[in-house]
Amino acid sequence: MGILEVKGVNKRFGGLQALGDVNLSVAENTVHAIIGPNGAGKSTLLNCLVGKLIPDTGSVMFDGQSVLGRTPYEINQMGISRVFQTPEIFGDLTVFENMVIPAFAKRDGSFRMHAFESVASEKDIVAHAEEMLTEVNMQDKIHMHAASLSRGDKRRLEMAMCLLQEPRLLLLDEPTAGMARADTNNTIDLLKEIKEKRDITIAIIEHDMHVVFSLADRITVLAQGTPLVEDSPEKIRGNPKVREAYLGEAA
Amino acid sequence: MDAILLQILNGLDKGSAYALIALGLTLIFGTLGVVNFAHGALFMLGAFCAVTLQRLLSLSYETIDETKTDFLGNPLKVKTPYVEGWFGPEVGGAIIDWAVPLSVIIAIPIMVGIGYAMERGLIKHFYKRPHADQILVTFGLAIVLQEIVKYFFGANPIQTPPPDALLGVVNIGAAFGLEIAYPIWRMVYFLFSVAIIGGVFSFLQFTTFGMVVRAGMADRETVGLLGIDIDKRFTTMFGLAAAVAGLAGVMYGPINPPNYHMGMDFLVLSFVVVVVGGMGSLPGAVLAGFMLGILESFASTTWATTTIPGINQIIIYLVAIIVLLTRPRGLMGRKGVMED
Amino acid sequence: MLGLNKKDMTLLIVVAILTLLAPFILNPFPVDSGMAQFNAGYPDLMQRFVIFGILAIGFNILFGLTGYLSFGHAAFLGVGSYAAVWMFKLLSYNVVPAILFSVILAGLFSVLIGYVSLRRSGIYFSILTLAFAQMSFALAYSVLSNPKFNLTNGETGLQVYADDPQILHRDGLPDVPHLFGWAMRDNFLELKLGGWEFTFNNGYYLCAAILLVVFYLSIRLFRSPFGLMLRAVKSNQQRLNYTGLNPKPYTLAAFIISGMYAGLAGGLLASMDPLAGAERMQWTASGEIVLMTILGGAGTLIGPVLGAGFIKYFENIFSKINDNVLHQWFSFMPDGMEDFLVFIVHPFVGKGWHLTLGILFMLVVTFLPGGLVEGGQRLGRLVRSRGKKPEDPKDPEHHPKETPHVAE
Amino acid sequence: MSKFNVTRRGAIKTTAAAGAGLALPTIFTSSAYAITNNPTGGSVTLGFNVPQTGPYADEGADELRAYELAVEHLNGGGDGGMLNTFSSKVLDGTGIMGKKVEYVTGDTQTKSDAARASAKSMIEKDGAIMITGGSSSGVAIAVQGLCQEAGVIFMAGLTHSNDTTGKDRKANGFRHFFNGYMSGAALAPVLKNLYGDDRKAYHLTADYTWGWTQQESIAAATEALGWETVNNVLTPLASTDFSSYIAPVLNSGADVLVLNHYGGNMVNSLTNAVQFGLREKQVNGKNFEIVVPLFSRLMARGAGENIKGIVGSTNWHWSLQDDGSKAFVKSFGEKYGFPPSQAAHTCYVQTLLYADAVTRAGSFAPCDVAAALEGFEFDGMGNGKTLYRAEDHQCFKDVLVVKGKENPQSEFDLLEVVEVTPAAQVTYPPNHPMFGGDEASLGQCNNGA
Repeated sequence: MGILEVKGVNKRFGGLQALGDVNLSVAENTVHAIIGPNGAGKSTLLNCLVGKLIPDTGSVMFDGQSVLGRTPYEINQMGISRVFQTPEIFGDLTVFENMVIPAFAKRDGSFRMHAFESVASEKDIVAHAEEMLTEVNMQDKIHMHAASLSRGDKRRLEMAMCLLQEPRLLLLDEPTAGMARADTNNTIDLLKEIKEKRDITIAIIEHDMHVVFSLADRITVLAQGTPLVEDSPEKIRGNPKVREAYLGEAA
Repeated sequence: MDAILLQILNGLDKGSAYALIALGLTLIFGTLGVVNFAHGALFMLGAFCAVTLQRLLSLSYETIDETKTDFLGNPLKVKTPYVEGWFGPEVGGAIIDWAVPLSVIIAIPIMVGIGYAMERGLIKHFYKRPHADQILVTFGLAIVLQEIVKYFFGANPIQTPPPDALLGVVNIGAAFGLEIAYPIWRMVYFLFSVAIIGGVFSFLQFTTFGMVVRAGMADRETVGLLGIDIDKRFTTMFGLAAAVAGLAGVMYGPINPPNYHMGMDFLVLSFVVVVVGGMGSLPGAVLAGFMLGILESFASTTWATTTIPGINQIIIYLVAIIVLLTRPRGLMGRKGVMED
Repeated sequence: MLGLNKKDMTLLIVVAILTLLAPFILNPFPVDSGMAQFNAGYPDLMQRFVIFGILAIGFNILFGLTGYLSFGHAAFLGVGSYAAVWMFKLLSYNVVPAILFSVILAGLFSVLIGYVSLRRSGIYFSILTLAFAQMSFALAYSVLSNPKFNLTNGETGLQVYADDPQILHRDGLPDVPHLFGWAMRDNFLELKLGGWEFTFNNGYYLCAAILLVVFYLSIRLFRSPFGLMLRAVKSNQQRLNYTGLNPKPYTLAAFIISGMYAGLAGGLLASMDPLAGAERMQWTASGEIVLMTILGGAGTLIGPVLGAGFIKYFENIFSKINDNVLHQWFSFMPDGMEDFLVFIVHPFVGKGWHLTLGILFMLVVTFLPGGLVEGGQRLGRLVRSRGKKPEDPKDPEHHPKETPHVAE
Repeated sequence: MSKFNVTRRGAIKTTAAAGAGLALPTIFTSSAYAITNNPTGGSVTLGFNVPQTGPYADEGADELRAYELAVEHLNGGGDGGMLNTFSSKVLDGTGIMGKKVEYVTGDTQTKSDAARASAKSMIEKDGAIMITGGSSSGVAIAVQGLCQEAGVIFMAGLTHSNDTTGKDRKANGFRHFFNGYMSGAALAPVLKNLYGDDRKAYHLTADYTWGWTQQESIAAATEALGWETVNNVLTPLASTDFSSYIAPVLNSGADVLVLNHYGGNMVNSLTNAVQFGLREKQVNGKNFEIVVPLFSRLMARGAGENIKGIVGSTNWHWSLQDDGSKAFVKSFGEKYGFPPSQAAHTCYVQTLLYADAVTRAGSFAPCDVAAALEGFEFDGMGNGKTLYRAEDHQCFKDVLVVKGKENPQSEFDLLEVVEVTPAAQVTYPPNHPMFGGDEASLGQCNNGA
């Protein structure tokens, strides 16, 4: 029984069958990659996991509880964090403030009216945020405006914000999209480091095979909204069906 | 029956002014992404094009009539318009009489020019700025424009009568045995509006220019990638939108005499119309304009006001609230427009 | 001190000094000098500065922090005023129940309007608030003032009549709004120093005290985790959602708080002058609040107060400059020159004050998107880049902060 | 730079200035709101509070012209205008009681809030001892209340609502202008003569206080003649188009339309009514007629041709041929180039009446001035013999019934006087139910301090 169990999920947009009978099981403490050509339904699947879309049929269970019908913030509070394809951070705020917000969310839940104590007086929160920033090597940028960071730093900041909440499942939506080779490698190293340091389950949607094969413990290949095959990286690499449907085109 | 038809006509007539202003607002918003609070002022400027032309045509030379006296007891100065002096009282009088329809001709280039100047001189610096800034700067512009008009024309309304030939009423129900007497000029206004709306839609539908603009409204970046200078065309759209608002104003004069704040009177309503129709949807703007016009007319009837006292005061806003809560993007709005 | 860091404490102290010494600061010119026209230190205008400052501070909590642009905030001001006058009519002229009731009633109204309007965002939210406010105005101006059920007294404005119950009124208490016998409109001190005159008004000091309290509260709120969340709403609602935070209650709370600030301002307005007119609910009045906030600098602490002061100064001082005054200003010049200058200046002052205001808005929005506060910062930077040692900022308007709203 | 802002604080200023600023500060503690109503310097300041922005700005501008003219005449400038025809002869062109008259102006914006703020600023800052002006009843009542509290005299400008000297009357407030009741009383007999006593009237009424009181007055006066009121429809103030209110009139069986509108509302509703051909219609075998109870020439200009033949009432018109009116029209016309409006007239007269009352009372104290105005009878101010009634501070004088002129000779020649209704016919008891009944009271006069 995996930490995330997707069973028989269907999603139609008008005449288009975006997801057709998707079954997926992500085992705890693994890195599970979902790959597939453009339009295979990867993003739709991801959106169904985080509450942005509701599947027409099927179930999505996280740690034994259904996520269907819950809002994104409720699902986050259950322990699922999401990193976006283009980094979604609070651009108007400083790096430090960006880090503090998830810390509050983790401690106080989805809403708390703490309007009179100052942020600075919340010592544990501040310490937590600074510690995390140090881990991702951004302590020198703590007072910069998030919007003025480089793209790589934005990605790292977003990752740090997610990790700070100590999620049980981290969803990564093409974390290296549009990155230069060197940056991609840095990200891979960062993710490896993250994985080594803590018990965390990562589900990653990715285009870049280099990333997938460097990180993944298991891979699911989606094609036209249906899982084609699920296996270990080694097996996937040699699978002729996958080669035909996906890798063949990419190669 | 007659009464209901009459109110529908009234609604269509009011609605055509709303629809024309809302159409221009939507064009500007859809193409440029700018919330233009000065759009009501453009409507007002259009009306004052007619006032100005009327004044110019009535420019007079004075002769002294010794037989009569003015209010101070001095000999009366009789004014004769130059046009009457030049073309004789018959032709000259007719020219003055037709001042409003004639203004349409001069209003088009003037309004396009004003629109062009506004876009190039001011609005273009605000494309990347928050909507609040756009609202504020165009609101400031609206105040400035209306104060300038007030400086030259005063605060009182100024009569711009229709030509004598188009005065009076016509019984449009006669063919069906109904008694529906309706002012001729209001019919003219309605038909004029329909023609303008039709013109704008076919312009967007059937010309290459229109196609590019429509594509740009749907996805600005993609069109930009095709190497089309979309900005230039959008500037022209601003001129077009200004002309539409201006023409709506020119022809509105004979219905209700223009004054300097008529733009502000229409502004809030037109925004409600645009939002009810759905930001960025041209058919939505037209539909909502006519719909709200008709609703307003029916809410004004004795029947409605005795059923719910004060309904005529709040109907438009009530409808706006209900529509927005039940149809989040208005009647025909597109997803993702203006939601941040 | 008081839970503020040093910078904020300095700001609060500066504001406190400025408000408490306002009767001096706003009357810099001797009464019989030509410049006395520009003196603003008389009770009514000073009260207005402070009350509209409170209003703008409250509006800024909503708009400056969350970015939700309400175009109907004047409705809460109006509701607050009506509530206060009704308290005067029913209970007594004591301002305490009046102000409390106006805050509570405005709070209730904002729960209702906020709950409905906040279901939409962007311009849809603005139009919803506008629609609610215009409805309130129409209802107050005519529908709710009919003789059978007269809640607002319509065009004339709600006021206290001799035959009103005033059940708590006792003999010996003033027949005007008062704080336990301390009449709001009285001056406790009138000081004449040489050619200068300074008036110290009871009502003004009550308003000033309340301003300092609510300003202090707003600093605390800006620096609090709650304030941070509100700024996060403005910055990126999507991220906030995916960070496990529900933006709705945060925005609703901000809406209610800012509605209550507006109600407080309305209550104070009625306490200084016990008449509530429907015009203060019109959409143009809401627009004015928006203008104040943006003109001063949305999202900054002091900006809205400056913006409010700026607009009220214009409305009350510029509108009173007539041709007669102009002629006297320029009377030292040769006749032709004098007439020419009067001719040039004439369209912009007196009845032309709207024109000047409109032009100023356009200039400020175009060149100083951060409002007057940004102007002050630029000035500060200019001074520094000239190599001079930056002075310790005494005036918050010239406060050289890097970014106006960084919580540190 | 010259001294233009001299106020009643003048004396203190001069003494203090002599002490060259080094003198010990003079400290007054006072519980007073207004400063003493006793100008001790060489001049006296009046506050002219008129709409300078908003839809009534033109009317406000005309009021301001009249005030400037009045100040000029009081200070001995110009040709003296009505000072020469006024029945009281105490004003001699040396200002008021020898003090030069100065003035400050403010913008009411036609909003009661703004008007009060501007009046307060004139009282508190400029030391104005009398406030006058305004172009709407809401503003007049709001400012009148303020002046009562502040202890200064308020001389109302254009305000036509019964309430100003009815249920909202104040001891410190005075109105020269006529009111809704008087319009009704003056119009009714003329309407009967012109249109007969068997008429069905349809009222369109601006949905706010002034509209209601006028509608009530006109309906009462016409019903007393035998007319029937078929319907009364309230129209929102913000209406710009009245077509949907006019259309039902056609099928209502009414043969007279009464437009209880003023300003922009009046111009638009009248224009719309004429547009819909109401005036060419025959109903119940009679010509359909339109009545506009309160006319204003400035606004009539906006209605253009549509005004022709329409009957209404007005406080005063420049074409009157009495000596007072002629003198006023002459000095106003020569100064500004066009004839004055009724708003200008009432404002000019109010200023003169105030100056006269102060002089006769020999005091600036509001209660003394009020006493001098109460029951004051005068003539030579354009409306014949006039009484400032003591009980409600309303002037009783002849009311003009006018009609839109068919063949105007000039752009100002829009109205012709049909009848001058004598004051006796429009007089009502001070406790008339439309004026607050027995409960209405002026209250105590307030001298300030």
